Amino acid sequence: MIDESGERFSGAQAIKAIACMQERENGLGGGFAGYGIYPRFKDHNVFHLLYDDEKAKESTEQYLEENYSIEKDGPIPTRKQTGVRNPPILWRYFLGIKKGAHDEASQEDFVVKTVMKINGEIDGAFVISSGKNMGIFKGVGFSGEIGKFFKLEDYKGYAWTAHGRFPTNTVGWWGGSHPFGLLDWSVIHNGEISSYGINKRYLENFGYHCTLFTDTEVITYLFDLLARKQGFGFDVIGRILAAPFWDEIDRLPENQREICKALRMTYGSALVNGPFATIIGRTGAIVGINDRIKLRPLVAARKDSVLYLSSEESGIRRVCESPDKVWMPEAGEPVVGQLEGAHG
Amino acid sequence: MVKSSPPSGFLIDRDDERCIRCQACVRMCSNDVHAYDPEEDIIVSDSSKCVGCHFCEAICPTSALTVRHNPSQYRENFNWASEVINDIKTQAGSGGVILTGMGCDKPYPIYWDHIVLNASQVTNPSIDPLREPMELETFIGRKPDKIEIENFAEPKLATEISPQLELKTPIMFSAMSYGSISYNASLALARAASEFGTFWNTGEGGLHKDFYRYGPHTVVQVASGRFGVTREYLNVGGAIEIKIGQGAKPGIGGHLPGEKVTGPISETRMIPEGTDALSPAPHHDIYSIEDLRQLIYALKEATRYEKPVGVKIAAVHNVAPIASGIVRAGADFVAIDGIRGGTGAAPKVIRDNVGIPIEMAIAVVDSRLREEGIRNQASIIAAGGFKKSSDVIKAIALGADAVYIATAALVAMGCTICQKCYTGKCNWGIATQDPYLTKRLNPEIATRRLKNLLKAWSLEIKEMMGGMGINAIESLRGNREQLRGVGLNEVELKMLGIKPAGEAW
Amino acid sequence: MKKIRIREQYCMGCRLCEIYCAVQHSKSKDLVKAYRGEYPKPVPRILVEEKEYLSFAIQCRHCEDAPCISACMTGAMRRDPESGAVLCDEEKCVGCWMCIMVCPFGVIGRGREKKIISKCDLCLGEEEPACVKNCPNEALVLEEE
Amino acid sequence: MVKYLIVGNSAAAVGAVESIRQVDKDGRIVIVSNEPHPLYSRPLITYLLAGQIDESKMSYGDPMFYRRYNVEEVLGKEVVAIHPQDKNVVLSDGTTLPYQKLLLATGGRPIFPPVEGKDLAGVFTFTTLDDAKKVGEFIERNRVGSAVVVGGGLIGLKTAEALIARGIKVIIVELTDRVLSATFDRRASEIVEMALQGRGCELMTKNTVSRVIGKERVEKVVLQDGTEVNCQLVIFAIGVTPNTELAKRAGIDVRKGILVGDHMRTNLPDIYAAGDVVEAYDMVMSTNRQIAIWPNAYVQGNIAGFNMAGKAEKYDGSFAMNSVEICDVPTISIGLTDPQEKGYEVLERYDEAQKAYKKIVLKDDVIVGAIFVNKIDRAGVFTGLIKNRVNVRLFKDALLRDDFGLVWLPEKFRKHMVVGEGIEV
Repeated sequence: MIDESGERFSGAQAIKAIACMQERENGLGGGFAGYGIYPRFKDHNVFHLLYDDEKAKESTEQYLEENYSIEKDGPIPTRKQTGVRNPPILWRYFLGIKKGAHDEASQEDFVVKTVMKINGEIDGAFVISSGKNMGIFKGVGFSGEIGKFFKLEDYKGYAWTAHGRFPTNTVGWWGGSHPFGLLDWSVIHNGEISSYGINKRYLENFGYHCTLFTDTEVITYLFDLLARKQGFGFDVIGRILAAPFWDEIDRLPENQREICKALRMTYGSALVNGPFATIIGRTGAIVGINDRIKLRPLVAARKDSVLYLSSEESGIRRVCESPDKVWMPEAGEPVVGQLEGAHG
Repeated sequence: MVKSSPPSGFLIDRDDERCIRCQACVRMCSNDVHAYDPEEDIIVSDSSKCVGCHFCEAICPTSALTVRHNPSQYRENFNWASEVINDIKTQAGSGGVILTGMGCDKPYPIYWDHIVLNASQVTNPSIDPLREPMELETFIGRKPDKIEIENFAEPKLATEISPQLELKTPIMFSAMSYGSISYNASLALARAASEFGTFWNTGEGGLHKDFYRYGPHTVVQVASGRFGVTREYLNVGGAIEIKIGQGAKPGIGGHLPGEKVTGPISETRMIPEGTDALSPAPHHDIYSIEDLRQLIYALKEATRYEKPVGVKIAAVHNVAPIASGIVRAGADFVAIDGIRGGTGAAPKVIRDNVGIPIEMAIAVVDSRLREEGIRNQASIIAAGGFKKSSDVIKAIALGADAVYIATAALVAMGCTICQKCYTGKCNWGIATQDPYLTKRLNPEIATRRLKNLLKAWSLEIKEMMGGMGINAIESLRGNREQLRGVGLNEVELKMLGIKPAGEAW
Repeated sequence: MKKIRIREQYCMGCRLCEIYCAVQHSKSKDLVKAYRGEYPKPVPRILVEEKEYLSFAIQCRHCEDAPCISACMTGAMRRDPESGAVLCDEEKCVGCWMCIMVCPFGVIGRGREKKIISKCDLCLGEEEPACVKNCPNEALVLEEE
Repeated sequence: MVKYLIVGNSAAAVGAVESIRQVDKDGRIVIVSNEPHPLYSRPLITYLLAGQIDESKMSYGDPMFYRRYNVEEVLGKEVVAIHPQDKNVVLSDGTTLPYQKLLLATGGRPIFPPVEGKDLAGVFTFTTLDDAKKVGEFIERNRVGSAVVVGGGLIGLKTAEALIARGIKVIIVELTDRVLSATFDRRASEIVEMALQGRGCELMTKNTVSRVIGKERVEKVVLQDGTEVNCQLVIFAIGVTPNTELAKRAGIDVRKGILVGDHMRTNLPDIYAAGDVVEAYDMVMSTNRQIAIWPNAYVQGNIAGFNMAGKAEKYDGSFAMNSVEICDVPTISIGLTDPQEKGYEVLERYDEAQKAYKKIVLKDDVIVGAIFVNKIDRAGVFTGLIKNRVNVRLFKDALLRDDFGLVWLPEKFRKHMVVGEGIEV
């Protein structure tokens, strides 16, 4: 949910909404992303890290110190929950970019490279979020308990996404829970992507290495590639990830047809094929999108300046008894909520 | 000594109880195997002339004929197999190269049969292609690195898209020249491709004027012999393919014997009637990659950059770097023909011993182009022994954009792969120019059957895709996660870039 | 009416049309029995003409202006009002062969058993004429004219 | 009101009825016949005599033929006068029948030479059903053992064959030196003669009957050369002459037969003529003449009928041809078979063992006539070539082949015939 007016609200809302759909999860993963939660450090990249052991922490910190100025760090606050067992070391860092410490043209690319490096090369360390003024909180357990575990009621954000998991492809582990994050991207995803193999190989062309074997990771990188690097708006990204069918394209007006055809031809390998309902968050916006034949549920609702996206209407009604409008987004049609004055 | 020539490979059994002496077999066999003896009122069959094409069997109204393998063999010997002995005998008699037709028939591993496909279970729904759209549309040609869209009042495509071939199914008909196959066979391929929405390929024999109307669905080939290559020819086609090599005979050129160069063929090829049509082994204007680049751009210039220009090569050891060079030389597609690719005539020793399997070639070329970040710059068309829809879908999952089929198309038209194409006596009316035989191939029937084949394979591909939960072919292309190897060693798996069966994502 | 169209360019001269025609008009209607058991041997009502590689099967054209009907002195040769086919009433035919004399296609023959003529009846009652049905190369097709 | 009045009831009448009804479904059609029998097939009388068929099979087509076409038959009455100005005819019973269109299809009648003794019982001509019945009854009643047939033409031979079939010894007396001399050449005649002789028939050529002798019934005949031949039956079959008297009286132009134009119209308005009674165009001879054969009569009647009903159709002309099987020897003769003048080319082939004879007569590379004996299959192809005046120069060598057929014809003509590709021929 996002309040487009920029009004920040407590993470408790998100916990309440997701917890009511507990039927959809199996206790092997839950998580949240909050935007606007670190207003004091809004220019720092906040790294949320999971460590299996101290050794991993040491190696990671060594690397971070070399490349960043660590403004502040410390454990992520948690409280004990019976359903949340054996948590790893959870640490967060507020990082500033060291001048001259990188040779990448863009700071963001450098951050991506860092995340790739830590996740790919340092055993037992995993970056779960790395954006600015946002954070991802996730773990193994039911989503409601995870929310409480991370004391999310203490955070306030203008947008929250939440996920309860029923993992199939990868075993339930803390890093594998949703949301998946990179920079300020967060992705929660209900689906199974049959095009994973080619999406992954396609992303490799652009330097993204999928290490997690999760669709979520792939979708995150695709968004990063298409939105951040290639500059497409959410509508175009929708037409790439959930491309319209050829016979629909044939019925479009000439200029639209040309564009859609070119997109499909060029970005065919980025077509995300298979059932999914995904909510992507980034600074100032969340986007909900379904696969091209809407094989997974996605409901949207609005109340005043708040946009809600959920697998089930019940989740929305739980936190907003009488929305102004409730609707089922079409297959492949992105539903965008963004802060007033912000641009997708 | 007693002249020792190899025995026929076949025996003809005639069920005399069922033979009604209608003599259809007598009239139809171009090898004069069957003869009617009016005195005895019997039909005698001389098996020694039989090539095993089974035409008589097909035509016999009472199913009185069975053509079977001649059980008379030499003493069993794994090393000195009958084929080896017979070849030696033949060469001891002729002193020449042994010619043959069709593709390599030696038992090299067929990797397709060691690769299995994935299907959805529980976690994602499979898609029923009869109820849901299932898209096989494929585009052959150079794709841009990225798309730019101008967003003024109306969004407008700002990126120029290179010419593309649009295919309704990722299956095309591979090069077979008019000359190596009959007019009717060519016509059927042209019609079926046009009506179905895919492409056929002229091979190196030029394009008969009658077929110009199928030009938009024709890949016109430019081979070392340059037969029938004119500005008009280049412009009438939908795409141009420079033929460097052929899977059945990498490293050597084509040879159409003079007897097959009849009037219309001489006209199409622009060579005198009755003369042998010999294509040199190399293009004599291509001795290096930069020469190839010149030819590619010469052809693009000649066709005002309106048509994709591709290059066909045989799959050989260095196929990946060669393909990369070709893409960098400006080709819009690379066609790769594996060792099992067919031919109308090739020296047997070359057909059976030169080249590499197409499976490996696709895998290494696709990977190489991706590694170099140029995979989008050209499409990959794989050729050489595609026998079933599962081969096609596996090729696409390995990384091909489309496949070329030729032998399978001929089989759809009646061919039984007797491998005697080079004799010009094809009883099925395909690989012949003999007017007694060519009329046996009714192009209407052949067109129908070719379209049926395309339809059937496309349906099967859709079924398999649906099973995987994929409804657009581009989500399968290069999606090697959908493949698993069975019975392959680690090196082979690595080469193919696939995981062994049992390994999850 | 539905007529048989001859496509000489696809006739390969196998003569299976003759075989199947004869069998269709035999007693047993079984290929092997008709040829190996019946006497006299069944006679086809279709004829394959051949000259070098040109061949075609021809049978009664069921002409609109049929000279055989004009020439038939007994009225045996008549046009079937339903199908439009030119048929011979075998009860009426006395074997004067006037129709053979006037048919420019030469597709009326003399029967072997009785003195009556033998000609294509379009296998009326069957789904398709036997020659059309069994032509392996569709050199004969039944088409509405 | 009679719209269409047809005088005569055989091939021409049938042809006319069929075409009139194609154009005019309802206009009243009346046929007047001097014979008492409803429509029957006249050539079948020899088959009836031979016992090959019975009387129930004599009808033309099925007995419902005229009923289906809604045609009225006035039987056993003769038309005795035509009044062209009043557009009516007078019948032998005095009634008058008005017409709008009149077709004269009066046919021919047998020539009965004025021979002494011709009125004795047992002397017949043989052209009608009544003749056949009378002869049949006479044979039965008098247990006829031998008969003389005068005339070795078609009717003579068919009659002789019928008598032979009834176990009667037959002597054929023919004025010329061979049978079928009008339509056959010598070799063809010989083959037929051998067949007749093989059945015990005796042939006396260059001869004719000059007297018939008997008390009440025939006992013998005396021939021109004085030979006497015992017999109980004499049948005169020396030819037919057109029944033109009625037409002549009405002022219609007549030469040997009634003269008609392309549309089978006579010189008088609304009066048409067709069949054996007319002289029409002979394509081979390039002249108008009488060709008294069934197919011609039918086609002429058909053309006349179309024109009577208001649909203009032209008669292209015809030529002589005949198919006749004598004693199991089938024969077909077409057009000019035995030219005596110069300028003709003859191709022939005779297979002694099978007694199969094929002869083609050409003029300027166009076929003008043909004979087929014993092997008559596909003779019609030649009829077609004659009719269409196809130049055969390029495939002349093939004409005599057993397998000669359409495949040998020039490509365009062949395709027109076989594939139906349209060229006007």
